[in-house]
Amino acid sequence: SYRTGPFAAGGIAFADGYADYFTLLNERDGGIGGVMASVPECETAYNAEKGVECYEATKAEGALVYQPLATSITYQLIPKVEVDGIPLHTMGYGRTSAKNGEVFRHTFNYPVNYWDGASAGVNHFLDLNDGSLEGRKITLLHFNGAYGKEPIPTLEALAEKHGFELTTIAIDYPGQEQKSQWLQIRRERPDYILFWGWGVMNQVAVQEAANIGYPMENFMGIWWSGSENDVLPAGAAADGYKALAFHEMGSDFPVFDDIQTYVVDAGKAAGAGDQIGSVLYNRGLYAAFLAAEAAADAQEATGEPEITAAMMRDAMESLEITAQDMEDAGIPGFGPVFSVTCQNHGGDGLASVAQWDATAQEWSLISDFFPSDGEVVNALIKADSEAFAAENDITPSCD
Amino acid sequence: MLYREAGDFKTSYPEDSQTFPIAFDRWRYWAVLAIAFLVIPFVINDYWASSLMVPFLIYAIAAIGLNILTGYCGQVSLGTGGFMAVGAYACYKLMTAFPDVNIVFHVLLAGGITAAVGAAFGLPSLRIKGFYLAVATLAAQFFLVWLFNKVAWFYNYSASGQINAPERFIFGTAVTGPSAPAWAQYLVCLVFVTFCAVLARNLTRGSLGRSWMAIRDMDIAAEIIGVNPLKAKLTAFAVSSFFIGISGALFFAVYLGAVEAGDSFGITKSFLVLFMVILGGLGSIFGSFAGAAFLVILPVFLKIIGVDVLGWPTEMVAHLQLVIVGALIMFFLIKEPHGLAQLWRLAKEKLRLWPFPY
Amino acid sequence: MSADFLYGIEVIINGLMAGVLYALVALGFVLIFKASGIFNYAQGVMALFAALTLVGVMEGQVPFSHVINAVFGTEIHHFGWEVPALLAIFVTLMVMVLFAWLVQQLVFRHLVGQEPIILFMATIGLAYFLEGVGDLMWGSEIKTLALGLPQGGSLVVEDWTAGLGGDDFYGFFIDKLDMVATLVAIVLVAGLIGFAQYTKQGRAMRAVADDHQAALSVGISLNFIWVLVWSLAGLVALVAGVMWGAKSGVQFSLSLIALKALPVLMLGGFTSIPGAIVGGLIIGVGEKLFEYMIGPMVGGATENWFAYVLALIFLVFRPQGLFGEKIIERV
Amino acid sequence: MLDDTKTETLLEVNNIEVIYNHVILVLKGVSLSVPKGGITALLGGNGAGKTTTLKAISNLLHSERGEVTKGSIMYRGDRVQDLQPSDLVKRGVIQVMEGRHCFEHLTIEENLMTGAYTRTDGAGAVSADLEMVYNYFPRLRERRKSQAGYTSGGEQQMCAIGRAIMSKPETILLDEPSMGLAPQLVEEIFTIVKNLNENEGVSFLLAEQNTNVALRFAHHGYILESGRVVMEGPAAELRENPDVKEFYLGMSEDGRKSFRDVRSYRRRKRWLA
Amino acid sequence: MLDEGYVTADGRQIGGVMMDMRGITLRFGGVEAIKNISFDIREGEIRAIIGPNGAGKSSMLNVISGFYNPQEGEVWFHGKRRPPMKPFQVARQGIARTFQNIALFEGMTVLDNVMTGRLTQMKSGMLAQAIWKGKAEREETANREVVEKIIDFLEIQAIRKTPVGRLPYGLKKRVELARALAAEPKLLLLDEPMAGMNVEEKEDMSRFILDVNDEFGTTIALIEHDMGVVMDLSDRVVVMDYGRKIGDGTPDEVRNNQEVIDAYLGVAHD
Ligand SMILES: Nc1ncnc2c1ncn2[C@@H]1O[C@H](COP(=O)(O)OP(=O)(O)OP(=O)(O)O)[C@@H](O)[C@H]1O
Ligand SMILES: Nc1ncnc2c1ncn2[C@@H]1O[C@H](COP(=O)(O)OP(=O)(O)OP(=O)(O)O)[C@@H](O)[C@H]1O
Ligand SMILES: [Mg+2]
Ligand SMILES: [Mg+2]
Repeated sequence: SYRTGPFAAGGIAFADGYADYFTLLNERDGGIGGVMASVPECETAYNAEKGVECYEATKAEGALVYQPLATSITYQLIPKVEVDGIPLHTMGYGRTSAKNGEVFRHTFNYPVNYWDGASAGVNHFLDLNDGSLEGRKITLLHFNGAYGKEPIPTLEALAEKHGFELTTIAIDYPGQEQKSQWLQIRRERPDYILFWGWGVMNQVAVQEAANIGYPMENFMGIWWSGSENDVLPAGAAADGYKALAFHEMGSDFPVFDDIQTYVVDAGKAAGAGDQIGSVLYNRGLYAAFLAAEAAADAQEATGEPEITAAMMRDAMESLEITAQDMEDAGIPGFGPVFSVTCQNHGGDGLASVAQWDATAQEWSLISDFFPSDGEVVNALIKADSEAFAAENDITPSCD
Repeated sequence: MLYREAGDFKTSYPEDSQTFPIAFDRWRYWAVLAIAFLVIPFVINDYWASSLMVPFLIYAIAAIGLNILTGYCGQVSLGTGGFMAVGAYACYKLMTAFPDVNIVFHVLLAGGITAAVGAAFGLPSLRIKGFYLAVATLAAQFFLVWLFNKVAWFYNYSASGQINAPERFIFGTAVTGPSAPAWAQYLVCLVFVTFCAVLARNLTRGSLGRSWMAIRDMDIAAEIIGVNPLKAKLTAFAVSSFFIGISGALFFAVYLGAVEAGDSFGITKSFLVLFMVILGGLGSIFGSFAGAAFLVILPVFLKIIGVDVLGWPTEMVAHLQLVIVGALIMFFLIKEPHGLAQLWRLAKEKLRLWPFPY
Repeated sequence: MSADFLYGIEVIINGLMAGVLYALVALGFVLIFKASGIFNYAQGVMALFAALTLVGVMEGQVPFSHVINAVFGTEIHHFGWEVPALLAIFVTLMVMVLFAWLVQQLVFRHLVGQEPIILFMATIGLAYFLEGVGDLMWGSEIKTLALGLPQGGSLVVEDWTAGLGGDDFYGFFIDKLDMVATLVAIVLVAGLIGFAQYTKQGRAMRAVADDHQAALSVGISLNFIWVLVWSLAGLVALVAGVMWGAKSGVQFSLSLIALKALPVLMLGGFTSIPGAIVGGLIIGVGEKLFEYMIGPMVGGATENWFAYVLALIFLVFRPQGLFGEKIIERV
Repeated sequence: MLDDTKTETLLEVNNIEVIYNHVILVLKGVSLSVPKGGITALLGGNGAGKTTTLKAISNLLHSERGEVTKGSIMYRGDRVQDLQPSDLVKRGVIQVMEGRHCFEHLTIEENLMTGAYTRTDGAGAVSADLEMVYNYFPRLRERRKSQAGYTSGGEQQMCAIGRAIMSKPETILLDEPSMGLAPQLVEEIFTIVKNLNENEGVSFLLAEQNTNVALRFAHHGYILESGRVVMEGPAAELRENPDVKEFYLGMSEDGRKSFRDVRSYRRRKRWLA
Repeated sequence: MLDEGYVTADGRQIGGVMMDMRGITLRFGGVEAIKNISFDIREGEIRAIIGPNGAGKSSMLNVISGFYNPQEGEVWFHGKRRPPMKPFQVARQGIARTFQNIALFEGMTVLDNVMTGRLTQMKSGMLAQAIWKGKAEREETANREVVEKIIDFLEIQAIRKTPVGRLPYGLKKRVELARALAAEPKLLLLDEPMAGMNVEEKEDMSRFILDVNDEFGTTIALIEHDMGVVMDLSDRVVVMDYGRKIGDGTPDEVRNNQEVIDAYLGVAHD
């Protein structure tokens, strides 16, 4: 996790959610299948070297799954986990083409990835326009780095398919000054803006959009650009801003009562306890839930309470999240229903759209979970993962 | 009693200008080398290699490089990160373009390419001095990182802009890629470090080194007594960048295996290496090692104390770590502005005089 | 007038405004450099720290509550009161003065007469330290600065100028916050110039910058002068922190604005207060225009490096910056 | 000429030891005293420790990593070793440092004004003194608006002395004022020193290589060698001492000897024997 | 006209003109530091430049060593007009100097400082130096021998390995002289070599200067304020005042020149 450094604000909530869920399982249920879960946390400050250091330091302790929460660390770990045989879960980030489990045996990125996100965003705009974006202008405003550049090929493919005009505008790290980008947007008046930002870039972008009077409902961020942190500094002006999501918002779920009772009141909360119910907290919790489910599956499948990384991997590869699973965990309808296979480490790419309500100060989903354009996305994934396989002498296979 | 110059007479000038004029020093360094080459490879494991030894050795190369520029030639540079990136990307392009050539040559060539780039960015140093130059080198830092981010050719058009080190072998053992054994990675870095240190030592004791130091101490006077400032500064930039390029190449290929320019070679890297040089001691090769060791080990050590021993929340430890590292840096600078190397020298000087106080 | 031309003008105007914001940060550097030859890298972090403190005081946060809670297992966060903005600003200023005093007593007093690079490194150490302390003290989540500064494009200006171009032109966009910043900057700069040139302390400050030893020998107390300039730099940091914090919320990234200020400094000259302003304006306009005209051709996001390269080009012709004191080269 | 025994002692240095960098012992027990209203000369070859002594007195050693490890320094009977340099200036002791040390980027006039930094007696008195300094050094008036960094060595020396005068001191520690000055100017500066001493009652402690001039103007002298005082006495006596004559004044039995004659000539210092 | 040289009072033969300054004018902004000055320096002579502070003496040396380019006038060296060149190129023509405010390389030892004086003589390339063994080492040794001779000559053996920052003033001056000599110059420029020295040390310095002139036949131009030294050592003296030349000739001529007495000496020196 990273609770320090430029992206601390996002890192804290996620880490709290992740840790609290496991604490809850330990406190309430006595662990997973009777085995206490331990969640060692390393502070990486979003820094690749520290990530690697952490990985090396902890892998010998029998780690079951890694959740690095930074795209760059993911890239370093992908080859390492193949050798060490430990699964890596990059939920909604990381290397998109890792969805192809034939090439990336140990890397999982269910339930959604960036290319799904790009496609989902376009789908949403399609919905708003009765299925046609012919002649519309869509601008991708993105972080000038690996993360921000991920959606470009997908969007280019989609632009061709749907006949909209795509422009991309890059913002360099850290993105405190975006005047020129927004003046450009003001001049060109795109119909829609898709936004791939992280950290301070988000807050400034939302603020600047408000400043130039851009209609907020046409401005949509990826899920990493859609937390309370991103919209609060802009105040009322942020009302109506949208962001993609792949899980529910708010604390209106039974699990939160349990967290209050077993974790917060017991004084075992990971952080200050002030993040509960925030978007990123929920995301951390959701990630923890998925990991816990896989672990439980592994125990079930092998009949052994003490599972190994290899068992964990196999369980992740056959993971199936049903409505019942979520119900049992106290989070009914929290995320999409999906399943993982060896060919598909990325789930079904179901995403949803959330919108910010500045008066109520809360995010809420305004759509169901809907699929991405699998045709476009999967073709791209295939191409990219095969290129990787060729470069690294991997024979794609499923056994 | 062992540590005396007296009785250690030199009868020729070459002997007098050798690296370690005092016999005891000489023996000690041979011992260190012997341990480094003959003992450590057999005991090292993944954790030690990848979180301590390999980064230490790689940073030591970068620190030697920067020390040549800043410590010997007096030109402060904040572009180290950018130059490491040049080394890394050059190495990547070479590795993928000529997969059959041994990686050692790729790394050396990457150093050479970086040297050329460094010399080009060194040109303004003829006019610009001191902190103005330091800030100007940031232009290199930001421009290079931007370039590697923008021009897809550098990362072979991969979707994410990351570069990944393919697996390469030396004498049949993998040294890059995920399955490279720890000892091999360590040994490769060690060989390069030794090579660089010897090179740096030779260059700094000869006429080139003296013209660098002359420029550092007083550039006008140096020019008037016959030092060509253009040549001195550009060679310093080139040599320094050569080392930094090698370290960037190793950093990418051997240590991390995958990098993204903005993330791994940002300005924090420049500062980190500069810290190593200053804490270690400007104008001292030993200091480069000391500084690198100090700054690689310290955070790991603090983390172990804070998280594993005291059991504090990681975030608090991380913040405390910042506080402690910051405070220690200030403390050291106050205690001994000339770095760990100077502390070492003073200790030796005392030892030489021992048992007399002065 | 054609819309394209007018948009160009708009870019220039906005560049000027952005430049003022850069200059605000650069000013802090100039003050300290002028008085002590210290290149204070911590200026950005000081801005962050000042803004954090301001928010913390206003909201009645308990300092170090995270640490206290973690170590003693307590659950305290707020004092339960809110402090009015003006009082909070005053308290923050006092904190910055205290900070200045501590920095002087504990660090720079012991480094008198050291080489500039050593001092520079010490300020980076200070930056780390202060960053850690700021986070421990107030927590690292994003905070909103509610000083009630106006924000958003000025409709008045927009309506007024909309008629200038054809249908394609929507009128000039000028951010109200930028206008406030410009005003504040003008006042600040005028005050500081007056101080440095025409007061005894200002003269002493410049003397100290030239030769520490000689300054000591004529009875100037380095301690006092340095505490003074660090306090002034703290004030400037607070202003910068407020202006930038209003845009983006108060958070770690505020400390990175130092990087935007460096090329400004280099261009204007490290020792010149007016230079900081002029440098800021040139950089602001230059980078915005470049991004506007050339940016799209090379893929954009040029602002980070362009400012540096622009400054570098200027420096090749004037090695001491536009207004910097001439580097005296004699033998 | 002043009578040593009657006047009050202003400054008293007692057996001090100074160490640089924790290892280099430079002063090995130096004692001297400066009487009120006197001109005391501190003579000695290069590296004898004159500068170090002066810096020890004005507390400027600290920033050079030097420290006084033994002995005491008293001014008007108070121990002043632990004061800040600026406190010492406030008490009326100011040093003109060796090698001029003007503030390069300030103009000559600004340089002079910094001298008045510690004064509290109003702008009028300060500008009167400024006028006085300009009268002593007309050359400075001509160049008052130039940056000190661009003035010649001699001008800088005048500036440094003028700056010290501006603080209205009681005691001036003057380190090698004649270095690099034209002969005429050396005379002038010493005459000014003498005037200040006689008219304003300023006491001087003067480190000098130019023994000839120094002994002509001083009342009392100390000769320092390798960190020890090897000889002291009234200036007139020192001038007559044969060793001093030979080694510091460059005189042989038969008047001044030529620098061309030094070739094959070896000397021996009697007091070291 | 003394075209083919002259014989000095103590019987040394002085050669033809080596350095000829013709109508030199040097301005800094508004300040005219040197105003249309011409003079020459002859092979083998000791030439002094004197004058009040700020007269432009150091500036004149700076013109000779190429650090300042005069706005007007020509510099002739060995009978050829010298085009404007960089200081290091001038140094390579065999002109070495010392500085008024010592300009030693503080971070280096005495030995290294003196060795820098030989940089103009050292030719081995970067690669050779990186490898060290062989060419570079031989060259280093050869040059070291020259330098050690100079160190012996100036009697600074004892401080060979001391960093110069720690040395007292007088020794620094001597090291600076050593550095200049190491270049084996044809023309040696000394800017106040004896400032800040006592008589004993001045005597030593005088001896060195005379020996250098004698043994190596080096031509010397020196600036000095000690009239005793100037009058005793130099063959001919140029006197400057406010950038103008007010006198030029043998010490005796100069010392009796009324203008020189008024402007500089104050009283007639014996
Ligand atoms: N900063 C320093 N560090 C180490 N040694 C020093 C330092 N400053 C002076 N010294 C040593 O102290 C001794 C005395 O020096 P000092 O400058 O006091 O002599 P001085 O009598 O003033 O000589 P001079 O006439 O040349 O000015 C010298 O040997 C010198 O090398
Ligand atoms: N780089 C420069 N810029 C401006 N003015 C200068 C510069 N160098 C010298 N001067 C001026 O030129 C004049 C001559 O200076 P110079 O240093 O040559 O004098 P000098 O004869 O060597 O005097 P001194 O005996 O005091 O050393 C002085 O008035 C000085 O201020
Ligand atoms: Mg002295
Ligand atoms: Mg001069």
